[in-house]
Amino acid sequence: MEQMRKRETGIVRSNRETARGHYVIEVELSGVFDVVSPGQFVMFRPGTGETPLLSRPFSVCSQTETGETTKIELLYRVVGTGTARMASLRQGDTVNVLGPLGRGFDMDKGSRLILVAGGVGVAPLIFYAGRRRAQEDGGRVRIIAYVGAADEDSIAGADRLEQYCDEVKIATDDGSRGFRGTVTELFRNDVKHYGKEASVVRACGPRAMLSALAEVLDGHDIACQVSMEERMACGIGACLGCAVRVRLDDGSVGYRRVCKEGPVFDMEDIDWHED
Amino acid sequence: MEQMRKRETGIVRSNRETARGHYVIEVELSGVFDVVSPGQFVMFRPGTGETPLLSRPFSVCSQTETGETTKIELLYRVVGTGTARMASLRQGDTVNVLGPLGRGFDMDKGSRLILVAGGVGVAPLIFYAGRRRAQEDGGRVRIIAYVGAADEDSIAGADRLEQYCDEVKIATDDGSRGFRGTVTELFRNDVKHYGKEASVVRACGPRAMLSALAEVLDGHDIACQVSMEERMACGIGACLGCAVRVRLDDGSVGYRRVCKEGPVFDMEDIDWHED
Amino acid sequence: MKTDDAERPNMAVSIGRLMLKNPVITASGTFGYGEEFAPYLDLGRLGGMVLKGISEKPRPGNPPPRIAETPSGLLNAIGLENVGVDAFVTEKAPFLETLDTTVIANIFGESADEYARVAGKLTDVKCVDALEVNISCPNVNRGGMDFGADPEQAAEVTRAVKEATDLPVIVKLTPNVTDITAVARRVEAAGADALSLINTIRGMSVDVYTARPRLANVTGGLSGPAIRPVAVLMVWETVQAVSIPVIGMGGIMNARDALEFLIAGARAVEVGTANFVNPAAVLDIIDGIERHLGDAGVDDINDIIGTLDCRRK
Amino acid sequence: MKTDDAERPNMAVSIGRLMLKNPVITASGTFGYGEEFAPYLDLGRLGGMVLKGISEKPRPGNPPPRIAETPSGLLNAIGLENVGVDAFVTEKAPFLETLDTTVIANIFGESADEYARVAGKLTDVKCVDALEVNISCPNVNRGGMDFGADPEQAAEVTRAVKEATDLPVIVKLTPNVTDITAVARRVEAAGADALSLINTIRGMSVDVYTARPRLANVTGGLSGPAIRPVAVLMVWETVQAVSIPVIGMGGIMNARDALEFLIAGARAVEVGTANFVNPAAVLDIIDGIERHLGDAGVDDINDIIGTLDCRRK
Ligand SMILES: Cc1cc2nc3c(=O)[nH]c(=O)nc-3n(C[C@H](O)[C@H](O)[C@H](O)COP(=O)(O)OP(=O)(O)OC[C@H]3O[C@@H](n4cnc5c(N)ncnc54)[C@H](O)[C@@H]3O)c2cc1C
Ligand SMILES: Cc1cc2nc3c(=O)[nH]c(=O)nc-3n(C[C@H](O)[C@H](O)[C@H](O)COP(=O)(O)OP(=O)(O)OC[C@H]3O[C@@H](n4cnc5c(N)ncnc54)[C@H](O)[C@@H]3O)c2cc1C
Ligand SMILES: Cc1cc2nc3c(=O)[nH]c(=O)nc-3n(C[C@H](O)[C@H](O)[C@H](O)COP(=O)(O)O)c2cc1C
Ligand SMILES: Cc1cc2nc3c(=O)[nH]c(=O)nc-3n(C[C@H](O)[C@H](O)[C@H](O)COP(=O)(O)O)c2cc1C
Ligand code: FES
Ligand code: FES
Repeated sequence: MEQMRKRETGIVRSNRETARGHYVIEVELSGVFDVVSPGQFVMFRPGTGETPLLSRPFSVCSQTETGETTKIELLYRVVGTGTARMASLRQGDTVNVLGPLGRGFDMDKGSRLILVAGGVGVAPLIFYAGRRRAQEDGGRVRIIAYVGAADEDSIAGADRLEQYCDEVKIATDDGSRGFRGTVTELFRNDVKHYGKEASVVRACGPRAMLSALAEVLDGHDIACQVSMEERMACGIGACLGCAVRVRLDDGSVGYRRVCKEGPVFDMEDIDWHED
Repeated sequence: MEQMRKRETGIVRSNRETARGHYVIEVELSGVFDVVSPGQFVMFRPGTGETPLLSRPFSVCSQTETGETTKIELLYRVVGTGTARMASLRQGDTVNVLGPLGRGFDMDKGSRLILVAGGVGVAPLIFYAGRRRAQEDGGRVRIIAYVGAADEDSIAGADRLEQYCDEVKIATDDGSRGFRGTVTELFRNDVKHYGKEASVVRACGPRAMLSALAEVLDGHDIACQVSMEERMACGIGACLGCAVRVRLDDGSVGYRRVCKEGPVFDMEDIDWHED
Repeated sequence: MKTDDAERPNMAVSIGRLMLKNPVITASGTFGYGEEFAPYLDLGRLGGMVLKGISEKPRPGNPPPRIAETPSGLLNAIGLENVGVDAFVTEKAPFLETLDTTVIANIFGESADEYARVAGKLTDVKCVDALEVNISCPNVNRGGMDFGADPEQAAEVTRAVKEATDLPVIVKLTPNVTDITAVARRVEAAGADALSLINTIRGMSVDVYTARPRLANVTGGLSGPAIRPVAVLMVWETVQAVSIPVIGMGGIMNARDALEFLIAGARAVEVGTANFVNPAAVLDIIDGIERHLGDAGVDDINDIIGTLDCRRK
Repeated sequence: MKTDDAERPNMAVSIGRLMLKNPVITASGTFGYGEEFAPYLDLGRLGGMVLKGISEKPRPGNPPPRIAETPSGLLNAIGLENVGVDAFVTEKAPFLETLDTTVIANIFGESADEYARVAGKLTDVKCVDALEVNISCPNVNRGGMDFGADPEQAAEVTRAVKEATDLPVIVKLTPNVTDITAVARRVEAAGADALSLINTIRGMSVDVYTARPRLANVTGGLSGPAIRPVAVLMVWETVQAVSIPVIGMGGIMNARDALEFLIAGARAVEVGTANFVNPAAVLDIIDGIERHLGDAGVDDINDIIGTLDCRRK
């Protein structure tokens, strides 16, 4: 019989607060762990205790192979019970990880790559930017990242993006760093320049941000893929809990599973109008 | 208004396994904590997380005043969810402690004190023996302890008893140390010697052991107080969850609250016949 | 938190003609007769206090074990142990009279007549401000089926109690029914001044190592956070079905949980199992609700009640 | 654990004429049509697999959010999304035919006729070994009240399905009733071969910061460990009320939990929410039960079933 996949037991190697309320956890997995493509996620659960009941989905932010083991990093923000519990994990603690799951971003082949991140949406984009740089074949890709956050103190991961990007532009709601306003408003000012050259966009963030981005890109001939969020129970396509409304070929609307057909979708496939 | 009592926040100072499955946890309490009388208990709960829902009762095993703070020790055995969670607590963790609660042992004034402990029942008896020694006025009390355990590896706290006792006699179910059999059988062999001199017994352990002890003491004129266990929700007399059947003055049976009228009862008040 | 009293939001609510200084009440059977909690909190701060259920004659209760913990829940089979109405009047009432708190006596019986007699006796007790009628009690005249499980019998008890007292009557509904709104409507029609819900949900638990039930009584009532979603739904449905005030409860552990019920339309909440976890839990809940109002810029608790917005975005 | 096969306890059970290699079945709606789990476990090890509910026509399901976590529980309002019976037969059945597992199709409808038509169509599908009839579905002809909430309508659906198929028919009961044994008895009398219970308990949850329901559908069904005590009780009561086999479920996360139901008299168990927490949960449960039998010196699972000892000590 072929190799079964299973939920892996991982050991926490580090877990530190990198911006207000934002943490990076590094987990070492002992079993066979597939190569993650940026945009894919894992279902994560502390290895002991009964709270929370369900695992939580997190985009993989980096993967490092070290001989027999794999190390992955997750960048997360504390918003509720599960992430609070996650923040209390310490080095050496046992965790459960199921993955990699879902459909990641298609790797682009353009000469200009634009990343648009809202909050912790930066996690899969860090991974993407790194992988994209590593895969450069001949012509150098120009990577420009737009990062949005509430304020200066809650900007997470922008420093990591800078390693791979030619430019990282920041927007904060209160203007405490960079542009004052949303990341999509900041991007709107630049978008008109981008149509001329082969540009693609990869975006991740709250639905409202992605929806605004869809509107900004409307009428521009720029291919965009977005990573969507929805509450998940299973992460493997079985519970139908993670439905997102999409536009079907015949113009009607239907549901797709974020965990299976996504989390990455082509922007034009999503039904942005209501939820 | 008079000083309100409250559930105190404590900090774990240490938590170590002292015998197989048996731990001693040392908790430092910052608020005002009353002097505990041996046999009294606390309601204990890890300070974070939602499992278990209810606090768990534990007899206080020692109390040390250190200026502004109080340190208490609990000796416990892992038997289920709550105690498993407790065993995972580490130095510096926050816990909640309500107490001291209930009625402790009356301090005896005899010249011979007999302690009978089954398993973790040793906890309040360690405290009692130490307090009794400290309160010696003139004549020295002779303290003899009987300690029962499943096997050699699960004898907890006997070493601490030895600090205060003239003699510590051990019984193990499998005979791997001391007498082979139950602690009450071991005690039965000696009981005939004890009637002559003013002797009192203080006992704590599983109900079956205390019930056997009642039978052993039957017909002997030896005063005995026992600390009873029952599942508790509130620990302060409100839920009526911890009922134990007692013999009433008129010969009928009724219920008393282990947390309020107990946990220590005069042996003859308990209805041992059924449950 | 606001420090200036003048700026503090109004927390007072009314349950018909019963005025509460805030919407947080301790639930029956989880707060004794108040005395046990006096060392832990200023009872005068409570919105109200529902006493342990009182019957005509004293009742000894069930054999132990009476409680078992289940995931996020507490199973209990106390067996309605209580001192009986006469001993309550002589032994417990005097302490309650010294308090500046709304006191609600919880009553039960095995026949509509017994309910009426207990209600009658309590009507003249000075400290009692209202009655809560626990209809989750087997009707001995009807083969042991709970009064509360049948709209007709629930209405009968309500009428009997209303005739026996002029105190405000709150009828406490059981969740162990197909349609709680059917019972609620009949009880309203029978004259109840208010409803409270939910009582515990029937459950049991097995010790697999001994193959015995974990409660000596085999079955018990489930309370605690596990039942909260069920309770919130029943409260929300009941609020829409009746026009008398509804008091919500079931698994409230903190202010956030209490607000779920208030937003769903409960005019007040009762807090049960949480009192066991922390004897001062209700104070944290009162303070937390007040803080929430402040954060939300709302200056009257009544402006939060029933604001649930079910429109699709 | 025993290593020698000859010494391993018998794990096979029978649900009427349906033989299962062990008593652990995956529950409807929590295991898809099996495919999703194939990468995570050898489906051949399952006692059985109940498929996601199938209706006559495809159904799109509810808008998101469809799920919310509550204390030890999961609230869901998937809305019975499914591909419809025809697409099931052409798209899903071929994969299932390759498996050596007992496959139970779960069906529902909005009228007794729809149930019968779906049952009829599935009867000829080779991979389907039995039908589980989900009666927790609103009857459009009766003002949207669930079939399962009324003994009479539950019996009507049972009769309709029995007439349409010669497969074993398991009727799945809803816990949202005053007396589940009344429904159980009528369904038995209507010809059901077995019963399974419980389906989810109705509930809701409120986001207090937005004053909106946490599910777009407002209400949902509660599953997971929170409901286990309620489920164990209903199973125990039902086992005593009927003579057909009962399959128990509700909050089973591990072998210990499964044993609660078996000891209470369930001939098999279904495992739902646990599959989401760990896709291989059922294997741990099967192994754990086998280990328990070994530890207890019992060599046949059937010797554990119904051994609950309720005598007072
Ligand atoms: C594919 C995917 C990738 C994700 N990647 C990341 C990541 O890299 N870093 C990160 O911090 N977060 C990420 N998330 C979101 C993360 O899963 C949620 O923040 C987490 O589940 C919240 O758990 P909690 O128990 O702390 O919050 P809860 O107590 O469950 O909820 C708190 C609040 O968060 C909302 N919420 C809960 N779950 C989700 C969800 N899945 N999507 C949207 N809102 C939710 C709730 O509605 C509620 O308002 C991702 C989600 C998905 C679906
Ligand atoms: C006054 C008092 C003092 C106690 N002192 C100590 C002590 O010093 N050290 C110590 O280790 N234990 C002590 N106990 C027992 C201790 O409270 C239980 O072991 C603990 O509550 C078990 O919690 P759990 O969640 O681990 O087990 P659970 O998962 O709740 O239960 C596991 C098993 O333990 C049994 N059990 C649970 N609670 C009790 C209880 N209160 N009494 C008897 N059996 C119970 C259950 O029936 C079950 O069989 C004391 C109990 C009381 C009432
Ligand atoms: C130990 C215990 C005893 C109870 N006794 C009574 C009672 O005497 N009368 C009554 O109406 N409800 C009684 N209840 C039910 C509670 O008042 C309340 O309805 C239920 O516990 C749900 O609320 P909670 O989840 O906050 O505990 C009791 C509950 C518990 C846990
Ligand atoms: C997401 C989800 C979907 C479900 N879908 C169905 C269904 O289609 N048909 C059905 O009969 N039961 C369905 N159920 C109910 C389960 O089969 C089971 O009865 C219930 O979840 C209780 O078991 P558990 O606590 O082990 O999950 C569903 C449950 C969940 C959680
Ligand atoms: S999370 Fe279960 S189907 Fe997507
Ligand atoms: S534990 Fe609540 S009365 Fe004793």
